Amino acid sequence: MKKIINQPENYVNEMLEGLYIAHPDLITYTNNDLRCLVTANKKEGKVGIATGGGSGHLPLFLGYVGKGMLDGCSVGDVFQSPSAEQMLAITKEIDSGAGVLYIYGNYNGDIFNFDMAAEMADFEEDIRVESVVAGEDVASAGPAAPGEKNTRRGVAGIFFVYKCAGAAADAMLDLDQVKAIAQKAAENVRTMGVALTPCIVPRVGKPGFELGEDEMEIGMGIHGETGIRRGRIEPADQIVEEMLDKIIADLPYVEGDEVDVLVNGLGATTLDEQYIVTRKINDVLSQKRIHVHKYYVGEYVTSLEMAGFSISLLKLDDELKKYMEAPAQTPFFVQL
Amino acid sequence: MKKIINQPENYVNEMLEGLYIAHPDLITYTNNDLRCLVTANKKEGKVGIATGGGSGHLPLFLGYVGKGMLDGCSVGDVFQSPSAEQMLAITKEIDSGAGVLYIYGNYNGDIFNFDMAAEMADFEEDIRVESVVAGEDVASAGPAAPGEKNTRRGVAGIFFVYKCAGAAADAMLDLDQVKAIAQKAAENVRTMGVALTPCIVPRVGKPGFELGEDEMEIGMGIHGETGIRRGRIEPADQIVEEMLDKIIADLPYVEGDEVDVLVNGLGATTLDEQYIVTRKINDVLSQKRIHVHKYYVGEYVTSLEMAGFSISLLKLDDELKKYMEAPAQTPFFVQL
Amino acid sequence: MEIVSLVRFLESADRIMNENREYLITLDSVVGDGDLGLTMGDGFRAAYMCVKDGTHTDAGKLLYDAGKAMSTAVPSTMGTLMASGLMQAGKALKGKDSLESHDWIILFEAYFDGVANRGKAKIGDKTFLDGLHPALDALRSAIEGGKTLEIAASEAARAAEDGFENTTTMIAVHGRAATRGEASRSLKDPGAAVAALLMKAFESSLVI
Amino acid sequence: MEIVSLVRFLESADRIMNENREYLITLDSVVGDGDLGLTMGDGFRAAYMCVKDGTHTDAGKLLYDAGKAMSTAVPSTMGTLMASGLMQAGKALKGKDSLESHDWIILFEAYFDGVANRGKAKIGDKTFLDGLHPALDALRSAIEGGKTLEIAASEAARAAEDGFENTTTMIAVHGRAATRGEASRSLKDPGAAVAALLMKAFESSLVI
Ligand SMILES: Nc1ncnc2c1ncn2[C@@H]1O[C@H](COP(=O)(O)OP(=O)(O)O)[C@@H](O)[C@H]1O
Ligand SMILES: Nc1ncnc2c1ncn2[C@@H]1O[C@H](COP(=O)(O)OP(=O)(O)O)[C@@H](O)[C@H]1O
Ligand SMILES: [Mg+2]
Ligand SMILES: [Mg+2]
Ligand SMILES: [Mg+2]
Ligand SMILES: [Mg+2]
Repeated sequence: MKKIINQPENYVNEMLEGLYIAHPDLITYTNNDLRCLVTANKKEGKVGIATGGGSGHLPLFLGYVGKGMLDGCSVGDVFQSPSAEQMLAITKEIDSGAGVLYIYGNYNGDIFNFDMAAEMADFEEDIRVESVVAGEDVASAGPAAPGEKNTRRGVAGIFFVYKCAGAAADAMLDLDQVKAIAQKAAENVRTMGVALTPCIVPRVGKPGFELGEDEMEIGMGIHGETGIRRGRIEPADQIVEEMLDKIIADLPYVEGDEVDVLVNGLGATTLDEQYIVTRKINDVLSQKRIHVHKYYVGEYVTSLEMAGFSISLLKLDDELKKYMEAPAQTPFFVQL
Repeated sequence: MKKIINQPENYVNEMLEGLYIAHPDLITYTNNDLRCLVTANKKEGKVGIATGGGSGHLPLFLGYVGKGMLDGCSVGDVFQSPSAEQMLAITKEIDSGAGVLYIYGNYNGDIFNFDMAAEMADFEEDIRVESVVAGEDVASAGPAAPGEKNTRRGVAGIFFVYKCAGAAADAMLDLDQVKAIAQKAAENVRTMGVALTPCIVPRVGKPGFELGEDEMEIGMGIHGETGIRRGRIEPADQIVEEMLDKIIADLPYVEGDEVDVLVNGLGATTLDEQYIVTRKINDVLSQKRIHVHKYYVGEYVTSLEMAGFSISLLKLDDELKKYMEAPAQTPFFVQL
Repeated sequence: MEIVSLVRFLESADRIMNENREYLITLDSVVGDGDLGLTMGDGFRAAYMCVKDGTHTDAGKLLYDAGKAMSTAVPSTMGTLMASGLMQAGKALKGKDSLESHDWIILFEAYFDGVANRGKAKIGDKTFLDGLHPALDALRSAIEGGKTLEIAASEAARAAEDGFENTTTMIAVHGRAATRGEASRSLKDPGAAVAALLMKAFESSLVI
Repeated sequence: MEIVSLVRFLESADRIMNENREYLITLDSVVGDGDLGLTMGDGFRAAYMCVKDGTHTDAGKLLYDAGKAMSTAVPSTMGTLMASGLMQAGKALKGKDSLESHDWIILFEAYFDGVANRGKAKIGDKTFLDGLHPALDALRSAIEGGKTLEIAASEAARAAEDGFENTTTMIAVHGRAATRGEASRSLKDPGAAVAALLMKAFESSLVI
């Protein structure tokens, strides 16, 4: 394991200490607990937005706390959920009477804890909490049948949900309205990823799986969950075509649609490669007459030092577009 | 070689195509040559600032072209200088009568070509050009004796030079003044890096050197140039101490100084690790009573998918501080 | 019965889970990520630590607080589910300062509901519930049939063990094991093993 | 002499550099990154292509343009240095529409200065200059001693070859080879090999 770390047990807390040192103007913590991260710029009367999840995905989750996006984030160990109590502490801190919206990924540990926190917030603190769960990885499961639970994993597309909900809250919409916008964003985003190498959880010290010297896995999840297929690594254009085929057919995105596109590096993949991918996405979408409103390219949701990338599409309407365009300032995302 | 690419020969141009697709509001190109990148927001009457160098270091160099920083960047093949003619084309495009400042790293190919471009700009176009060469890697050579040429490599610290010079030009200072500020920034910055893994130039297809499974190289350059020492990988805190010792003693930075700090990931090293490093830097600098004005943490200058990081310190005075704090908006760096 | 019997129950759960750390790790290593021994050991330790000083006077509050302590200590899948069970049991027994035999039925029914509500699993999904459910039936019919609490607990523990063994007839549809589909059938469910240990802890807490 | 002799010189340089691609690659692979055969082959090809149509009437402009073409084609260390040499030679011969023997001295002196100004290397630094410098001396003294241009060129070519061989007495202080310090001494300098090839090209361009 080649990492610049000290004791693996201290990995998350030392990372957090560094984060507070670097961004004192934007973030702080509550409850005397480094893992209860909240905005340093609380806006009174606004709906609070909280997220949370395991570490190892920076800039996700905590990196989107700041102005115009999220208000709080509970931080777990690497790839492990934070606790309901930590979520509750944040909920109390960021509520200013308008209620709190939880936005998080579709993972059991997170769901159980956020549900518990929501119950405690209601039961113990009389804070109204609503939740929106992002689950948009088309490789992780089929679409949910009507009335059935969505079993898809939430991955990089959650960035779009944060952005839209954050801007809506910032515009002082009420909890139901903010939730409706988050829900709309979540329903209109689809993602798929590809992994080239595994990553190593510091306390484990060895890769969770192996990939052959010339192998890739299309559809792999950000904790190494099994994807759609393994095969020899292919040219970038071919990989992008396969991924976009699946993504586009799923919603489906159709001729005349307008989308925002997120090209997301998983950790070790260079920006060069991400732009090579961007170029091909633009080709494919132009051919299908799907209009791109804006590209976001870079590391938005990583899986430690995994090599690979994901593509997310968000179908826009005027409302989502307005919220996507709104300014934001967080440690990892600044938009004028 | 595990990369998301097409033909290695097309690596740089396809990357550039993607870049123009993603950032049409900020950058464009001149001379009908993708590799002659210029700002899409030319500001009349302002001193133009150009940089350039080999590809493979994104966000360096081109990522800092935009508002409040650079005006143009010529782009070479991976780890290869662009040509003097490309630099000249950019010089012509970004000059608006106030002259042009070249800021680039201390590498022979770049020096030769920028010097030639400067001569051609003068000889053929009557454009006044001045140059500032960044060379601040304390591991690459000893300090230059008075009157001697600086033989140190320029690495991540050039970001500070860009930022200060860009803000000075944006404030409509004249060429000599902008050059003086760039020079002052260059003289007050020191950098050192450490590498954990090699990287692969796409057209070469295999690593330029090897590092053992538990080895690191302190002081290695961003093209794999030999560093100060190789050894077993150590805890983050120990690595940071060794690097800071060398950096601090070199300028030297002393008690009471105020600095900006850049913690720069070389490609595959996670943000988590970069923040673990930030925490330790803060410890050491606090002990030495060197005051940190601001931390910049992330990938600012990479070496393809190399694992490792570098630390840069910029000693501030009121003037540099003012320019560091000025707003900027480029594809890879936004500051409000 | 005094509510100290609840403290003894949690003490016994702490001891038994920690005696079975390796056993649970081994089970979870086959189908999951192998952390179950650690999370159950640490989780029930935290639950017991929270109540061991004996200052609780409300049975419901005792269980609720124990659950919260567990959820804070081990926010993993089973950690949160067990915490939800305890907290729900706490809500059901709120206000009581002593326990009848029948209250143990209420306790485990609520525990079951807490886990089921939180995890949305159904009987037959190859989870903890498939260990607890037969135990609950056994407990209920033994007590309603007039047997002593000791005998009822012992029958419940045996039923939980049987339920655990019986998970090899089921396909996992939740958590990591679910990714294996049909191949998960032959494997025993680690969560159901926790149910068996929990009922064993109940049984042994009555034998002083 | 007509200025077409300059076209012939560049044609000959193009041919000889390309004939020696592998030779230069091999030399540069030992001390550098092995690209020298490619850059010199492509660079002198570009220089020649730029002037081969014979439309240039000004010797200086011809050399300057050839240098620019080279610098655009191969912006590597040696590519830019050779371009600088040609461009400096162009400046020195600006306005001439024919060449005396003495103009070849001016040409190579300027070429030397162009490379030296650009690269800031000194004699003895184990570079291209250590191949060109003795050739320049030989050329100058042969022409000033009244020998024919053909003989002078041939003596210059021999001197360049000797200069190249002689680089094994020097320690590299520029470029990639410099990182080897004392260990660089026993190796022949690839840039000096280019000087030898360049003078050989000059020699053979006179023998039609
Ligand atoms: N939705 C659910 N409802 C009830 N029990 C569940 C559910 N999902 C998983 N389990 C139980 O949790 C056990 C695994 O727990 P744990 O090791 O904590 O999971 P992980 O380490 O994968 O987060 C499974 O054996 C199963 O019995
Ligand atoms: N400053 C300099 N002045 C003159 N010649 C130089 C200088 N630096 C390097 N050279 C010559 O360049 C040769 C290497 O050229 P090249 O292969 O193009 O370099 P690289 O591939 O390292 O950029 C050396 O053998 C040396 O003769
Ligand atoms: Mg990375
Ligand atoms: Mg990277
Ligand atoms: Mg487990
Ligand atoms: Mg070379």
